Amino acid sequence: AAVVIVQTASGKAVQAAIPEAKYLEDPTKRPGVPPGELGTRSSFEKPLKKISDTSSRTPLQDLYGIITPSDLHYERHHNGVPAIDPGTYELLIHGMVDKPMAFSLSDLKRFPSVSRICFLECSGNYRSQANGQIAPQEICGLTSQSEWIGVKLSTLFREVGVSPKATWFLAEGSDAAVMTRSVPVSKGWEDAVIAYAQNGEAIRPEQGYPARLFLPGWEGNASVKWLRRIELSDAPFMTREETSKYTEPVRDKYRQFSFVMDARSIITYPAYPAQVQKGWIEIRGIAWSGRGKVLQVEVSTDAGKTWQQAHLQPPILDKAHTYFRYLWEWKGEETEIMSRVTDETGYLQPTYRQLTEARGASGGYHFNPITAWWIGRDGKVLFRST
Amino acid sequence: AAVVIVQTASGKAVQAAIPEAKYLEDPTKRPGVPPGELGTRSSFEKPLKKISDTSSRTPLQDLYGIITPSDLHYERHHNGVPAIDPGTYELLIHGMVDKPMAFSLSDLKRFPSVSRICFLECSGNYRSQANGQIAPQEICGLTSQSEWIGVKLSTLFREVGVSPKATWFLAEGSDAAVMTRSVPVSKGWEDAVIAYAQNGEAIRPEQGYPARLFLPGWEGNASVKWLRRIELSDAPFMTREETSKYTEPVRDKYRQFSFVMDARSIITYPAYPAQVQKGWIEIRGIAWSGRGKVLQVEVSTDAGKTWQQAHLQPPILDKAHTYFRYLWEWKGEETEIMSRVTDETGYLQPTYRQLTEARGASGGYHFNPITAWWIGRDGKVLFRST
Amino acid sequence: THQDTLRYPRTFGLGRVVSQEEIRKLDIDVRPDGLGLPPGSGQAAEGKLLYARKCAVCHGEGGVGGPSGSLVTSTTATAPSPQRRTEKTIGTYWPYATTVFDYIRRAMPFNEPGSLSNQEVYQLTAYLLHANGVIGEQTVMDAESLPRVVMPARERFVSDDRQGGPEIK
Amino acid sequence: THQDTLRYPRTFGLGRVVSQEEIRKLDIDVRPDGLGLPPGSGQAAEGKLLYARKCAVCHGEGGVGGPSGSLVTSTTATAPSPQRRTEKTIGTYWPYATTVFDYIRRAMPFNEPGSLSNQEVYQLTAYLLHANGVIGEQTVMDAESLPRVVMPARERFVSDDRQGGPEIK
Ligand code: HEC
Ligand code: HEC
Ligand SMILES: [Ca+2]
Ligand SMILES: [Ca+2]
Ligand SMILES: [Ca+2]
Ligand SMILES: [Ca+2]
Ligand SMILES: [Ca+2]
Ligand SMILES: [Ca+2]
Ligand SMILES: [Co+2]
Ligand SMILES: [Co+2]
Repeated sequence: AAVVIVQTASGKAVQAAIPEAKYLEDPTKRPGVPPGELGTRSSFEKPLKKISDTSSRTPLQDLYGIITPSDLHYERHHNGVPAIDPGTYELLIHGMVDKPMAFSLSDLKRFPSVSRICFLECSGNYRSQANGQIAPQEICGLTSQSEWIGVKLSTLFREVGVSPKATWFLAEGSDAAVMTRSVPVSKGWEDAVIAYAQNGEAIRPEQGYPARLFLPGWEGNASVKWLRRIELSDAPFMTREETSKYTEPVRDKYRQFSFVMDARSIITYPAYPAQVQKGWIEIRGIAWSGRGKVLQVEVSTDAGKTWQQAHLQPPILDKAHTYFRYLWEWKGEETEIMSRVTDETGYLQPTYRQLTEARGASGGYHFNPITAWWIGRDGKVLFRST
Repeated sequence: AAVVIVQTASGKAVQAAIPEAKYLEDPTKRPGVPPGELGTRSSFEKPLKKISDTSSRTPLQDLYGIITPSDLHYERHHNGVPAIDPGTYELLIHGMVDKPMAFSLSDLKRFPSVSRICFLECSGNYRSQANGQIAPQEICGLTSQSEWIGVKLSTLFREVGVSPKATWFLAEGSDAAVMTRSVPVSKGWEDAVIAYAQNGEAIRPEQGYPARLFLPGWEGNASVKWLRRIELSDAPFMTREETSKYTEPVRDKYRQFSFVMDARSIITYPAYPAQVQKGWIEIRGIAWSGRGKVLQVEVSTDAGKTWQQAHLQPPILDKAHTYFRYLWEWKGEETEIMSRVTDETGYLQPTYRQLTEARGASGGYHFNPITAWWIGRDGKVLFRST
Repeated sequence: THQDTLRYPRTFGLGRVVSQEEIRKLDIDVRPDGLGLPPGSGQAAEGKLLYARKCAVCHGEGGVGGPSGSLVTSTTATAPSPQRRTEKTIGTYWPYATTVFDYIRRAMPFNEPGSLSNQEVYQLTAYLLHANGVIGEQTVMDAESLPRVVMPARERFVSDDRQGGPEIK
Repeated sequence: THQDTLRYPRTFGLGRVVSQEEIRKLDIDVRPDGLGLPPGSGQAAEGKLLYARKCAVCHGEGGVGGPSGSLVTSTTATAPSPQRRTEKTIGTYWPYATTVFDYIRRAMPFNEPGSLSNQEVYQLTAYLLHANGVIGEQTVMDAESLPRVVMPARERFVSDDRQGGPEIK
């Protein structure tokens, strides 16, 4: 099929008549497409999320840097994306407060605002595959990064007068799952945000339009989208999401309220399905921690025998995907490459084996093992478990 | 007209049958739209660029934070957006070099990469209007910010062996204007980038797909888009763009090669066409400088008589839009509010009067005056020149 | 950013105070201590009929199997039907009985969430607790009795005590 | 990032060396010293005809007025036609004559860029320089003569000397 080269709506009329081959032949010989009200993606580029019934995964292997385009931000929802009228939207805050109040979207936007570039990751973010034919998107594409803008929850807490005795709050969405999670009040005072903007513009519907809770560094599910209600309480509510789901077996126990996302890194290039050629390769990837900044990333090109410091691309932000790079000359030998991150608390990303031994479980939420890429003599790259 | 509430392609089938009013009524009672391969913008949000024959302007008054969504990045081109086949694309580097070479897009991507969040601004970025009915988008919407990713030009300079005698290089685009600019070689060694990615993904067609020159802090026109050729030389080429255009009258002279963008700030809220209400207002805006970091932004709420420090939202990056905020209680009196930035070289953004006096000219390129917003008793906001 | 907060006024004068009546319309959650449970009651037999009509298509006959996973502990876990999550049923993995009520009321049936009456939710809760062997067939579930049900999995739930640092846990 | 460069190999082995022949196809620029000017020549009279046919519709009859702006210094600048940029014509604002050749060859006519032969570009250049009173009607423009044309605006162009700091300039 012929590639559609018409690139802006207003340019359609201009270009439609010109046969494609002619056009691409020498772009200096024909006027191009005039400016448009909205920019376009090149018709030669088709980054797509990988979808399941309940999620869509960011194509990490196709991306560069630390910002995820908003339309490629991963999705995980429990009964679809609701349509919410921003004109009638309100956020109710009640329970253990002096004054139960409702805030319209325009109220929220008028309060002092805050902005931060921060990752959001689903705690179910790990998959493997025995035959190795699995891309970063499928391994851990349930993480994305945006600039999030909104009002600090603490600002609203002051406004309603949260009781000093309140220890938890319930966050409730207005999707068809009426998603609910219990969150410690301390997080609300610390750095929780009611976010209404993402990467410059209104939050996208898939990310909680018109407003969501955003808990920096914490598992995505707790950052309840399409937020309609916050109830202050002196105990957790033990919702289905924090009991039956989003808990993980650890030895003979089930671990609950494991909010913070452990440090993880992944090499996104080279990675399946790329095939590499002999010579210099810049190994690239992202690393992050819900506990603070990335301290260092190490890369091994000899299956974990030795490790070298990767270069961290500034800015190195708190609770944020950090881009790392490591220059490597591949001489054509069969090998395994892998990365491991250390966060500023001193936590070193474990191997798969270390994790399963520590937890007595081979999977579940909050599973963040080092992932390795096997490279064959022909340059083929396949996932390998560690 | 009814608002289209269908928000992802895959959701169309699901929702099309449900009447809108019913749907918006209570989103908790009906399954929402399933995950999609590409996210969507809410149908309630329509941020648009303002177009002319040769440009489109970023809707600064509609945006939050420091990242400009790629499809809202300003455009300025001299004969439209070309369509370029990334598969046959090559960048030629020749002239005063040891080895003239051509690099394919995949060559460029294989070199060591660099990434930075940086503004891009057209040097023609200022307009006013006597009746005050002019929004930030129209005043100075020819500035936008992205994370730019690419290969350092210095890396390619090393590869071709640039002669120590080369002092300038020509950058040439493959658009229908075959845009050309002369750039000092020192900028090439310092921080110029051949950028192929923007905000995570491939550069958009309007921004130079598949690759452009990117000169941090310098006037946008010099960051030649759709870059096809770089020629090293021992003199500038004196192209039409750097003589007949992109030069400015200063007293009895015409100033040329004024590459660096002077520091500018603008309050984006409150701003025309917003209307404000009495009470607390968070004054918000962006400030930046082509000469380095923003040192401070001051805000005046009494027509420039007194100035207060605004809060700078981290991260405060080099040559980057920096978000500022200032909390103000408006008691309903008629007044003028304005912002002024100081950059790390000590340059303080001038008033309109200071600029015209210094240059003996009341406009032209590189015109960066303080802009004021008059606020009437009814809360109407209008542009005022300083 | 601290500096900001210090300069904050006592109130920004935004938002509106809401009445208890308004709150009641949205306040649908139920806590383990029973706070939030509405009037009404139900028994397993009533719930069984409802379940067959509204739930079995997705969660299997008797709560075992079904495309959306089992809700009931099954002794026939090796059966060939797609019995996803048999190891994590209400009987084996849910620490609080109140959560069953809360979740069904807010989210089920999946294709018609929010369509059940409180009475129906009590009945379905009673049915699922009984089918999982947690309560007797005749036990009435209401705002009094439901919070008192002790779930088999309860004792296995522990709160995360990790604080960062080198330990792998 | 310095550290990176230090670790760089002498070459990354990417890209391909190109021949002078290949370069010639793209190397269309012209410098003020004439470097890049092709063979060929032209005079104002030839250019005048061409101009009327291919340029006047956008730049006005005789180079004055027209929707895309004047190219020629006009003494009738108060005329009612839309004479944009009359103050910034080739005669009053262009510091180098070589730029006229370079720009017309690469970018004009706007609707058919790159369609003119070198000979035609010399002719149009001669015409526009003459119409602006810069060269005589008979003067032949070629690779020798064009770089020697001294433009009226030349002496007014200065390079930016600002270095940052408090000065407003
Ligand atoms: C159209 C399919 C469908 C129907 C009908 C349905 N469910 Fe579900 N049910 C689901 C899906 C899908 C999930 C998982 C939702 C999720 O994880 O977000 C689920 C989850 C549940 C859970 C939580 C299971 C767990 O272990 O966490 C319970 C309890 C439940 N349903 C009860 C019911 C009851 C009671 C009914 C009938 C009133 C019902 N369901 C009808 C599809 C259905
Ligand atoms: C269809 C309209 C059109 C035609 C035909 C056209 N031009 Fe132009 N010309 C333009 C436009 C528009 C510009 C401004 C382009 C820009 O600024 O990027 C321009 C700019 C120019 C300039 C630069 C003016 C300046 O002061 O910077 C010159 C010189 C020029 N044209 C010469 C010509 C010649 C010679 C021809 C005929 C061979 C021609 N043009 C035909 C539209 C046209
Ligand atoms: Ca989530
Ligand atoms: Ca530009
Ligand atoms: Ca209000
Ligand atoms: Ca409640
Ligand atoms: Ca090559
Ligand atoms: Ca040349
Ligand atoms: Co968890
Ligand atoms: Co300039």
